[in-house]
Amino acid sequence: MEKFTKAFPSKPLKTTAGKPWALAGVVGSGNLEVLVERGGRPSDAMECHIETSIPGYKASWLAALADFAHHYPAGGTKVTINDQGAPPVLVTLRLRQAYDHLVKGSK
Amino acid sequence: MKTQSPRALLGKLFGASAKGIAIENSLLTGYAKVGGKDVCVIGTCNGTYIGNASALRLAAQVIECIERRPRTPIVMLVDSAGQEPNRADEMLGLASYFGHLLGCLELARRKGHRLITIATGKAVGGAFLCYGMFADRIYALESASVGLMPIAAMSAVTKIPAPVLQKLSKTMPSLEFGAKPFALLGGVEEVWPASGDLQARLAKAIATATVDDNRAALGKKRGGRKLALDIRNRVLAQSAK
Amino acid sequence: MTRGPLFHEQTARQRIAAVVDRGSFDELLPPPERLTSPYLAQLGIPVSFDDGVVIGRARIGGKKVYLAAQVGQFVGGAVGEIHGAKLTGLFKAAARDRVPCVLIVESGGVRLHEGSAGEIAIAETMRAIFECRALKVPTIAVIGTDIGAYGGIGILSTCCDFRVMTEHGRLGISGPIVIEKWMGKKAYDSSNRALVWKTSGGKTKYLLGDAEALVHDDAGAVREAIGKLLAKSSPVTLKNVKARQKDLEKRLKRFGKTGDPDDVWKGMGVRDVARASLASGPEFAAMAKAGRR
Amino acid sequence: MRTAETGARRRNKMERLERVGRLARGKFVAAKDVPAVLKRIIEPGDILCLEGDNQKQADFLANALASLDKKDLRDIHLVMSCITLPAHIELFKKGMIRQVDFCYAGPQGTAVADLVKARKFPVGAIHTYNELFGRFYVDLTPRVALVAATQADRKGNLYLEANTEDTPAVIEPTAFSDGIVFAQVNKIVDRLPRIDIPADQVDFVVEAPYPMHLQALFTRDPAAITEVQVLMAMVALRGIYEKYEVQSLNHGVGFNTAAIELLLPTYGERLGLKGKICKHWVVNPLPTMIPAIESGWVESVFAFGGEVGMERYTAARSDVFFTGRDGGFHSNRPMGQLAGLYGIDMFIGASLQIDINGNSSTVSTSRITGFGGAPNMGCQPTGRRHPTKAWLKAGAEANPGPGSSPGRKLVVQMVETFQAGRVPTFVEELDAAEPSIRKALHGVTPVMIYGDDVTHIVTEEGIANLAACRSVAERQAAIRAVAGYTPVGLKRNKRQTAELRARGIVQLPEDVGVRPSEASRSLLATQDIKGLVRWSKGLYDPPAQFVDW
Repeated sequence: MEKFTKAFPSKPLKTTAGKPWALAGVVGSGNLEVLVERGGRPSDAMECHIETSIPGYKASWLAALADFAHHYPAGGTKVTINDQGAPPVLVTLRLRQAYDHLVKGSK
Repeated sequence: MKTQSPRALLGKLFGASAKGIAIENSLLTGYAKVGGKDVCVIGTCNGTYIGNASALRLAAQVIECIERRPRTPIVMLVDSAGQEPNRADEMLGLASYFGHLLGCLELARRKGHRLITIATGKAVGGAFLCYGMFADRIYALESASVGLMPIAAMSAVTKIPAPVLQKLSKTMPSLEFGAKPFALLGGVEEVWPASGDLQARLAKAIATATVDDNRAALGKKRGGRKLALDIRNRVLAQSAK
Repeated sequence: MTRGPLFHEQTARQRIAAVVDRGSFDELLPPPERLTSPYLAQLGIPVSFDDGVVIGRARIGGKKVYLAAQVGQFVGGAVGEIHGAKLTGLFKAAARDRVPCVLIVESGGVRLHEGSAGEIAIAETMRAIFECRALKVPTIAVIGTDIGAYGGIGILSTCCDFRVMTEHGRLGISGPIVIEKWMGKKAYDSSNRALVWKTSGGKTKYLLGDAEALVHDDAGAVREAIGKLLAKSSPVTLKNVKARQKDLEKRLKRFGKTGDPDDVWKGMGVRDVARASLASGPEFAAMAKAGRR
Repeated sequence: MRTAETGARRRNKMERLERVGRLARGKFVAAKDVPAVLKRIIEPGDILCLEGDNQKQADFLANALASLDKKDLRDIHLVMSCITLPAHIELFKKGMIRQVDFCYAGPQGTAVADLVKARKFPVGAIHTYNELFGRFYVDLTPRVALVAATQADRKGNLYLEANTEDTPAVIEPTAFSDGIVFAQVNKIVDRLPRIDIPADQVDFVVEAPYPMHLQALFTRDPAAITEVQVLMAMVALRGIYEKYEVQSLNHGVGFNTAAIELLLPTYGERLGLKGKICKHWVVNPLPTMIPAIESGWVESVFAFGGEVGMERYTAARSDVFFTGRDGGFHSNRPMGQLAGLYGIDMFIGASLQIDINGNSSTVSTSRITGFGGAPNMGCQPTGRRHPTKAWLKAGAEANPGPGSSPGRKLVVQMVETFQAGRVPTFVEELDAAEPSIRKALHGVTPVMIYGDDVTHIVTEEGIANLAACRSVAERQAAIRAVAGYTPVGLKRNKRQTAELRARGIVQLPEDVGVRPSEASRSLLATQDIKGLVRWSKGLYDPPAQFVDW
């Protein structure tokens, strides 16, 4: 297992409505779960905690998360990921799903 | 570990009254006396495997006891290596046969029969789950093989090296195999030394048994299963809001 | 020809969302509580915030229910200490509140990585299920995937009042690979998927009476079947267990000698086995019913 | 006139046949006598063709060959399209082979790599299919051809059933150059359903004790298609099929293209593309095409070979598939390759590795697989003259010079940026360029498709239009832009990517009207094999390993 934590600059989340947290994905081979919660500090950064079963891909992770934080206003969120070897595309996809649920409040 | 014949063991547990217990295809059924009072006995011996027919046989005995001998305690003896891995039995619904046996035992409990289990030999897997673990109180002989599976088998299935599991089991008794670690988890009320007076212990067990499931509390108290009770209580508390 | 997602392909959370009244699910011990398995963490295996089972309360057709869904992708949906304690607590809450409890099953049984703790948890949950049944609080197991209900969870599923299955669901104790190892490839070729499904699949279980409903592989159909069962219960009475004893004896006598599931199908009214194999769950049920007439 | 030498080859054939003598009754050889007959008809130094196709295998004859000793069989120049069976490998292990010329070794890729390391695999070259079939008429004409057919009649006429594949291409050059043609058949019958090879071209026939081995290669279980593959399929449909109005095409055998096939009757229908795209196919009878065929999308399909289980379905859909007078399915690999080379708007397929210049390969030091049909179809044939909409449109984008063709075939590589186990698909340099591999192949890097031939790369990140790039540097930037979070992708320059995107050379999913959140397996026309059987109205009989009902 490899663990790392990093905050990425991101515009603050737009709404305070919606859910306090949202989760997308499952922990399974080649897959991951992404938990996005409100109330991260500071409000202009997306705070990320990653735990992955495949070490050695930190650069890919950081780039994918930085891109997401750049494209979506996710400042003030805390993102926690349990990963079992998902490809980066799934990281982005699940992040996006969880983010949508959080913002729109849909389950 | 000395193995003793099923008859010898029955003698230790029930004295002369053990003759009322039939042993057929390593299945035990019948009636005996403990402390002068009647008990119904069902169980397995010789580490036999349990299939559909044997589950039905045990269930029939429980039903008969409910009908003919109201409120008679039922003593379950467990010495079985597991459910029989058999395609025909699976196809015909082995799980349902086991579920039925559990249903019969539940009915007995509701009708005032105390249910006491003694793990006498192998008490593993589905064979333990399908009747023995369903008792009000569960006891195990010190020599009994109680638990999910030995570390070597666990290692073979999970592909985790045995030494790793061995080391972890020092702090996590759940990974260890045997009556004592199982008791630390609360899965067994008390481990009985083979040398003691089993008849007296059994009589006391029957007299003191209650229907509440105390295993999670025991597991927490004994430190072998620290989370289960608290998690359960958290569910109960949150859902009450 | 576009249709909704198949039930067997949905995640546990998606299944719950699709089965309950829209937006009515209230999760208990939700992911932010981060109750993850210390066993898996010690072994260097990824953990999950729900430990492989999502539990909570919701409404189905306006009726209150307690609901759990196991996560098959996470360590095979297997039951560890936390997972099992969540289940026990849920059924106990159902009994306390007299609210029906639905378990969407997807589990191979005990989580080996946590040893005997999971085994005891399953036994405790069985006790809690029977607490519900004594109070006539309905308990329903839904089995709709190939991971299905195996090992201790196979047994546990049969402790519930009712089972709803799909053709994709499997119910048993020992899996095909274990049986093949034990009996040899000749007696059971675990790579023969058709035989595997005829041995443990929803269709055979439904014919034998071990599942009360055989529905489309679709959350809507599952929801409808649950809805119909919520008002019923199957109490553990002397009359009922005696009838069950008789039924199981008859089943063993009638089909115990044959290892061939086709004999069971034919014996239970299925005339055209090839066509029935290809039929959907409800079509299959209708064919068997017509054949028995 | 050197009349003395005229007919030497024919005399040599007669000598070989005489050596067989009573071991054959007319053309017919008993199974037990096959090894002895092979000893007598094959001479050291021969060019020997052992029929191993993409699918069907002359496995009984291969096993008989492999049972011989080196003293009976040596110094052989082996020519065969596919090295598929353990028996094929055995010939090399026994040191019987002087040289081998082949196309593909997928199932034995690891064994071939081991043989190369052990210097027991003397390769002439790894060929593309038509290249090898062409050389059968030039400098690799077989002296002896060991082939496989379904049935023979009493005269020795052969029936090839669904899997014609390479057989005519192997037999004709051999038979018309005084070579010996020896066929194994599943059954000898009085009357054939149809005659595919005339008895004139056949010297020996054996009824094999077991039916020939058929590789089930093209059955893709829809259950294994991922949502990422659905996303890529949606992007490809909108960004390429719809944009260029692709009428005629070949699909590779992967799950990516299977996803496209299964999206046609659903997503494609919703986009209003039915009747506008995907009418004519050069492709094996892929089970995943059944829903599109049943929905009326497909006008014709010509195939290289058959596919196990598709026999009844293809026979029943004779308006779409090529069938014989007997009603049964017909295929032909060289003709299919020819059609794929000149006759289609688009080739789309996958690869294991793509380098920074767009070259692709599936070869590595641990697995030498060679090529399938991809290179013939995945290339720009400058011999093409007939225009189509897609060809002209792609050609115009490529900005042709005064001395080049106005059109371009669409050659599309569709890959996820990572393979299973997080192995990156995009690399700076191909594993195939490893010196030891190049040395074994006489200095040639086994490239499946050259970057210059590729017009588009589709990944889950988007589409790179390589044909529209104006320089090597620009092409590299376009590739990096769709290479995601692989090391190749991480080196992209944000400003350059934005500029390429503005010019339409790089397109993200949203640029072609696809929202990634829409990508769902429920868009597929069916999610499992059973669904394909239902779509086929019970005419498709999937192989047993795919049946779970």
